[in-house]
Amino acid sequence: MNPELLLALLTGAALFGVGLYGVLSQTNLVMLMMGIELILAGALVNLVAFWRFLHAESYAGQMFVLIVMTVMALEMAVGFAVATARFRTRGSVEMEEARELKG
Amino acid sequence: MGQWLLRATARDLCALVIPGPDVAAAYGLELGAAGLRLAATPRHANVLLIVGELPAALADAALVSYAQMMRPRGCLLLGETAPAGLPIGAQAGLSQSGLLNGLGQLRAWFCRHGYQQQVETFCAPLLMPDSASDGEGDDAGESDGRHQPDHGEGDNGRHGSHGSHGSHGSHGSHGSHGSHGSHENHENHENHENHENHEGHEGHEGHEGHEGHEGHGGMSFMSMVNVTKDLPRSPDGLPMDWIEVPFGPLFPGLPGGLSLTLTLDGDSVAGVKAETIPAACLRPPEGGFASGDLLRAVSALDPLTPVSYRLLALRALAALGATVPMPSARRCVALLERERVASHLGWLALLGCQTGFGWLQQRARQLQLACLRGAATDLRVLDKALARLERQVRRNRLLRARLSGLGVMAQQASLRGPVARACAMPIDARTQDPAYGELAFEPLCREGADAWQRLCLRLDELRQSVALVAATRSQEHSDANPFPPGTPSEAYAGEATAVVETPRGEARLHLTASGGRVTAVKLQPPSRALLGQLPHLLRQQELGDALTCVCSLDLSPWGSAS
Amino acid sequence: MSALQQYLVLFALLIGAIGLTLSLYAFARALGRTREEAGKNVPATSGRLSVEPAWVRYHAHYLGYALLFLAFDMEMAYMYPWAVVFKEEGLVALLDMGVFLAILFLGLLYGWSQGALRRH
Amino acid sequence: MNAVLLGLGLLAGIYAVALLEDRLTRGSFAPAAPLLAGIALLARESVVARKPDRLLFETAPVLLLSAGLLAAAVLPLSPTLVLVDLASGALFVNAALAYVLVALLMAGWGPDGAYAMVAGWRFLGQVIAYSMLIVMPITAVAIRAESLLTTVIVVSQEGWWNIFYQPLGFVLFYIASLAVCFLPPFDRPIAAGELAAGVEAEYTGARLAVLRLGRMVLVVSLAAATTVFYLGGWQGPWLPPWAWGATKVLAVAASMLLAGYYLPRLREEQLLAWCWKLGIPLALLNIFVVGVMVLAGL
Amino acid sequence: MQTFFIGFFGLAAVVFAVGVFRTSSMMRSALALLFSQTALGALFLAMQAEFLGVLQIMMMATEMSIMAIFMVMFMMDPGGLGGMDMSHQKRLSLLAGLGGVVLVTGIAAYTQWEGLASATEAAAADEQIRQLGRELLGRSMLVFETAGITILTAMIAATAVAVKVPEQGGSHES
Repeated sequence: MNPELLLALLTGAALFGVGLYGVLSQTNLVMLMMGIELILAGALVNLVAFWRFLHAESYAGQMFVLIVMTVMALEMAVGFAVATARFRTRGSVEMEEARELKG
Repeated sequence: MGQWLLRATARDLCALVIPGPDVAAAYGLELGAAGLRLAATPRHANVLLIVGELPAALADAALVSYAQMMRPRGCLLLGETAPAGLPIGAQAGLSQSGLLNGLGQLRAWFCRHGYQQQVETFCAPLLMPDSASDGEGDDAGESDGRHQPDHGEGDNGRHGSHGSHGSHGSHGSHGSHGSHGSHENHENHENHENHENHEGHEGHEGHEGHEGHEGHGGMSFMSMVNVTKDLPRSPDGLPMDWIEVPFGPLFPGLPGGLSLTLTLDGDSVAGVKAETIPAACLRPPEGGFASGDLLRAVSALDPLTPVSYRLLALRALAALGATVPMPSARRCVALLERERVASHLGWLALLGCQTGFGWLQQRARQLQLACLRGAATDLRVLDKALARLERQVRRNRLLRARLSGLGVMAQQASLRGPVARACAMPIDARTQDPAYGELAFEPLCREGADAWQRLCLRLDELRQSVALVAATRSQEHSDANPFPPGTPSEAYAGEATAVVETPRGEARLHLTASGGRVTAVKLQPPSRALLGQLPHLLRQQELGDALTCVCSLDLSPWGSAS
Repeated sequence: MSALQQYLVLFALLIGAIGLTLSLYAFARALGRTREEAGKNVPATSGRLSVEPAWVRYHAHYLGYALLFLAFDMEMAYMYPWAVVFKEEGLVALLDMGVFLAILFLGLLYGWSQGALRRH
Repeated sequence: MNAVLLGLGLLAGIYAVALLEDRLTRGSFAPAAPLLAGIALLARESVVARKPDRLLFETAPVLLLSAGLLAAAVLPLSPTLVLVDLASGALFVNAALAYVLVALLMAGWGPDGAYAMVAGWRFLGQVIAYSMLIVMPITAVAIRAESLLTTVIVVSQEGWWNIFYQPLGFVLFYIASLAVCFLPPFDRPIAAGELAAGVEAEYTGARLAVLRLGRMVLVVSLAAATTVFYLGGWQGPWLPPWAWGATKVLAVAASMLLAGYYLPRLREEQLLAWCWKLGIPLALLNIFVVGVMVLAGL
Repeated sequence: MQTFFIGFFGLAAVVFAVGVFRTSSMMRSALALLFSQTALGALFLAMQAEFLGVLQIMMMATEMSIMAIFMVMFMMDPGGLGGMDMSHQKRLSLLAGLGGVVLVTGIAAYTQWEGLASATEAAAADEQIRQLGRELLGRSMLVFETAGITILTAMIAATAVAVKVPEQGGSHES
C-alpha cells in the first residue's frame, strides 16, 4: 500500500466530510456554497492523487482536474448570481426563509 | 544604541500639519525644503505641526491626532498660543526661518526626550468617554495578543450595542459572553424550531435602532429579512449597511479644516454632512469692536486669503466714514490679483494631492510659494512658468478624463466666483471696481460647469491675474505686510456694506456701527452657497469622484458660518 | 535541482520571509513596548474619534465584474498548456483556441450588453 | 552563493526604488532618507487598532512581503543567477502576485477602520480587472517561447525582444503591473487624497515597515518580470549579463514610478471599464496576432 | 520527505477547512477557505503535479477573494462581532460528515490500489505541461470546447440573474 496515496486520499476524505457537514449544517446559501467548494476540493485531491500514483502517464487525469476546477468556478459564479438576485428581492439569503416565504 | 536610533529618528521627521498643508503654504512655509515629509494620517507622523492659531474645533482635532500618533512624537507650534492640554515640544515664529529654527529645537528635543522612561501618559478629557467604552488600552499593548476576557463587564448595558464585546468572540474567548443576557439563544439553537421564534426577539430592535446599523447589534439570532426590510436601498436594489465616515478636518485631500461626514454605501456616497469652522471671533465684544480690533479679527478670519479680507474690512470701514490707511487703488488691484494667483495655485496643489497627481502638486506648490514671496520673483518668470504649467495640465488627457462630467453645477443665482463663471455666469465683483475698469478688466467665463471647466477657468484666471498685476506696474513690496501702517480713525456711525472679489468669489461684509464702535458684523463668505449644494452634487458619486467634486469647488472652511 | 527540491527552496523562502518579519518585530519590541494611552488605538479618521465599527455588509459596486471574472478567469487554466504546445501543433491549436476564446468573448459581450460591465 | 547575490541585488533594487519614491514625494533628494525612515519606523511604537481581527491584521504584511519575494524567486537576473528555475515559472509569478490581493484584503479588513476597509475592497475590484492583463500577455510570451520556464523565455527573445515582437502585450502588461503593485495612477488603495493612506492607515511602527518593504519588493519583482518577459532579460552587448539584467530592472522600476508622477489617479468607473472593454479585447487580439506571427515563422 | 509534505499540507488543508465553519467572522471564513485551497495547491506540488498546483494556488486566491465579497455583502454580521451562529441540525450534519469520512476512508483503505496502477513515475514538470497541452488539443479537445460552452452558459446565466435590476419607482440609474 502506497502511504502517499493513502495520505492524499485521507485528505480528500476529510475535506469531503467537512464539506458535507457544511452543506448540511449551514442555513445560508453563501455558506452552503463553501461546503460545496470543499467537497469539490476533496474530489480534486483524489483526482490528482490518482493521476500521480496510479496513472502518471495518462494526462486525461490532469484534464479532469481542470474540468473540476472549472466546475468550482462556475458553481460560484452562478451561485452568487442567484444569491444576489435573491437578496435583492427578499433581502436575505437564508435557506430557511426561502422555504418559509414559499410556503 | 538608543541615542543613535533617536538621532536617526530625529532626522526623519514626518509631519501632520494642522490645519493643513494648504494653510501652511498660504503662510509661505516650505515644508519639503525644511526636510519634512507630510503624513496622510497621524499614525505615520511623528511631528504634529501646528500652524498659527487654532479655532476650538481644530484644537480638538489636534488633541485627537496627537493621541493617535506613535511615540516618540513631538509637537511643533508655529505661533503664539497652543491648544490647551497639548504638550509642546518646540515653539517658534510663524515663518520659514521660524520653521527651520523650530525643527532644530524639535530634533534636539527628540534626542533628549525620545526614550525617556518617565513620561506622562497623554490624556485629554475629550478622549476619555471613548477610552471607557473600549476598555482601558486593551489592545494597545503587545502583551500577548489576546484580550483580557473579563474586561468591561460592568459596562454591558451601555456599550453592548457597539459590539465591543463581540470583538472578543473573534479571539476565541467566547466565555466572556456568558454574562450577556441575550446569549442564551445560542445554546438553544441546535434545535432549529427556535428559528421560527425570531420575532420574539423584538426587544433587540430597540438597541439596534439606536445604532442605526442593524448588522452590529445581533447577539441573538435574527431574521435577515427583518433586518434588511427597512434598510435604504442602493440604486441597484440591494439593501446594504451604510456607514458614516468622517473625512476631515485633517483629511489630506480636502482643504484643511473642512469636515465632511460622508454616509458611505460601499464606496458610493449616500449622504453628506459638511461642517466648517465657525467664525467665533466676529461676535462683537461688550460695547462693540474698536476699528483696529475689527481689522485684525476680519483679516485673521481666513488664513488662506488674508489680504482680501483685510481689504474687505478696510473698505467697509471706509464706507462707514472712517479714515483708513488704504493702499492706492492700483496697489489694491495688484495685491488682490497676486493673492488670487497664489490661491489658485494652492488650489491646484490640493487638486494634485487629491487626484494623486504628484507633479501637479509639487509644481503648483512651488509656484505658489514663489508668488507669495512677492518681490523675489519677476512677474515675467512667473508668467512663463504658469504658461508651461497650464500647457501641461491642459494637455493631460487622463486628468481631463478624470474631471470631465464631474460635479456639474446648475446655474443658480446664489453662485459666486469661479464656480459661477465656469457655469457661464459672468458674475464678478471686480467689474464694479473702477480701478479694474481702468485696466479694461473683463470677467472670464466658461461653459460646461463641470470640474474640468472649473480647472480650465482657474488656469485662465491665473494668466489674467498675472497680466493685471503687470498692468498696475505697482512697486512690489518685499515687506511682510504690504498694507500701510496705522489704524483707522474712530469717528463713524451707521451701516455700510463692502464687497471684495476674493479668489473664491465675492465676500460681503456688512457693518453696523455707532459712536466709533462696530456693534454688529455680518459676513457673507464666498463658499457658503456652495456648501448647501454638496448633498445634491455628491449623491451616489463614487467616493473618489465625490472628493474630487468637493475639491474642484475650492471651498474655504474658514469663517463660513458666523 | 529536482522539482521537489525547487519547491523546498520556495517553501524555505516563505519561512525566511516570516522569520525576517518576526526578527524585525523582535528588534522593534526590544527597543521598548507600546505605551497604552487613551485614544491611541482608535482607528484614525482625520482628526475625529471614529465611533462606528467599520465591519458592515459592504456594498461592492463592481459585483457584475466579479461574477464575470469568476467564469472568464477559467480560460487561463486552458491557455497555458495550450500556449506551450502552440508551435508544434500549429494551425489546429490556433483554430481550437480561437473557437474557445470566441465562445468566451461572446459571454463577455453578453455581459457588456446587459450592463454587467459598469458600476452598479 | 547565488541566493546571497540575488538577495543583495534585491536589497539594492529596493533601496533605489525607495530613494526615487522619496525624491518624488518630497521633492528633494536625500541619499540616506529611506534608511532613516526605516530605522525611524522600527524605533517607533506599533499599535493594534481596537477591536481588530488580529489574525488578519498581523498576517497581511508578512503575506505581502512573501508574495513579492516568491515572485522574485523565479525570475532570472542572468543565466545562472536565478534562485529557482521553475518549470511553470511564468505561471508561478501570477500565482504569487495573486496573494498581493489577499494580503491587501486582509490588511483592509483587519483593523476595523473605515478607510482601510474601503481601500481593501477597492483593491479587489482593481485586481480582478487587471490580473487578467497580467496573465493574458504572458500567454502570448509563452507561445513564442514554447515554455513557461523564465530562462527559456529570455532565450526565446534572442535578437528580437518581446517589446518589439508584441508591443501591445508589453503595454498591457506594463499598465497591469502598475495596477497590481498599486503604484500611481493606480494607487487608490493607499491614496492619501482619497483615503488618507487607506490600507496602510492603521499600520504603525515595525508593521508599517514590513508592509512598505513588501511593497518595494513587489515593485522590484514586477519590474523584473517586465524585464524577463519583454525586455530580453540579461541580453545585451558589452556588459556582463547580470549588469544588463540589473540595469533593465532598475530602469523599468524607475519608469513605473515616474509614470505615476505625471499622471492623475484614475476614476474607479474608468479604471474598471477601460480594463474590461478595452484591455481584455486587446489582450485577446495580442494573443491572436502573436499566434499568427509564430505560425508565419516570424 | 515527500510523504511528510503531503501529510503536512493535507493536514493544513483540513485544518483550514474546519476553520471555515468554526468562525463567526465571514472574512475569516472566506480566507480560511482560500488558504485551505492554497494548501491543496501546495499538496499538488508535493505530489509533483506542478502545473495543477500552481494553477490551483493562483486561481483560488482570486476566486475565494471574490467569495469574500459576497460573504460580506450578504451575511448579517460579517465582522462576527455578535458571535452569531448560523447553522442548524448540527448534530445530524456532524454525523453525516463523519459518516462520509469513514465511508470514503474505508473505500480508500480496502481497495487494492496496486492492481490498478499502471505507471507511477511522474514526468518532468515542463514535459507534463506539454503533455497536458497535447491532451487538450488531441483526445480531450471536445471536452475542452464543451468547457468553453459551459463557461459561456454560466456567464450568461450569472449576468441574466444577477445584473438586471428590477425597475422600482424609476429610481435606478447607473
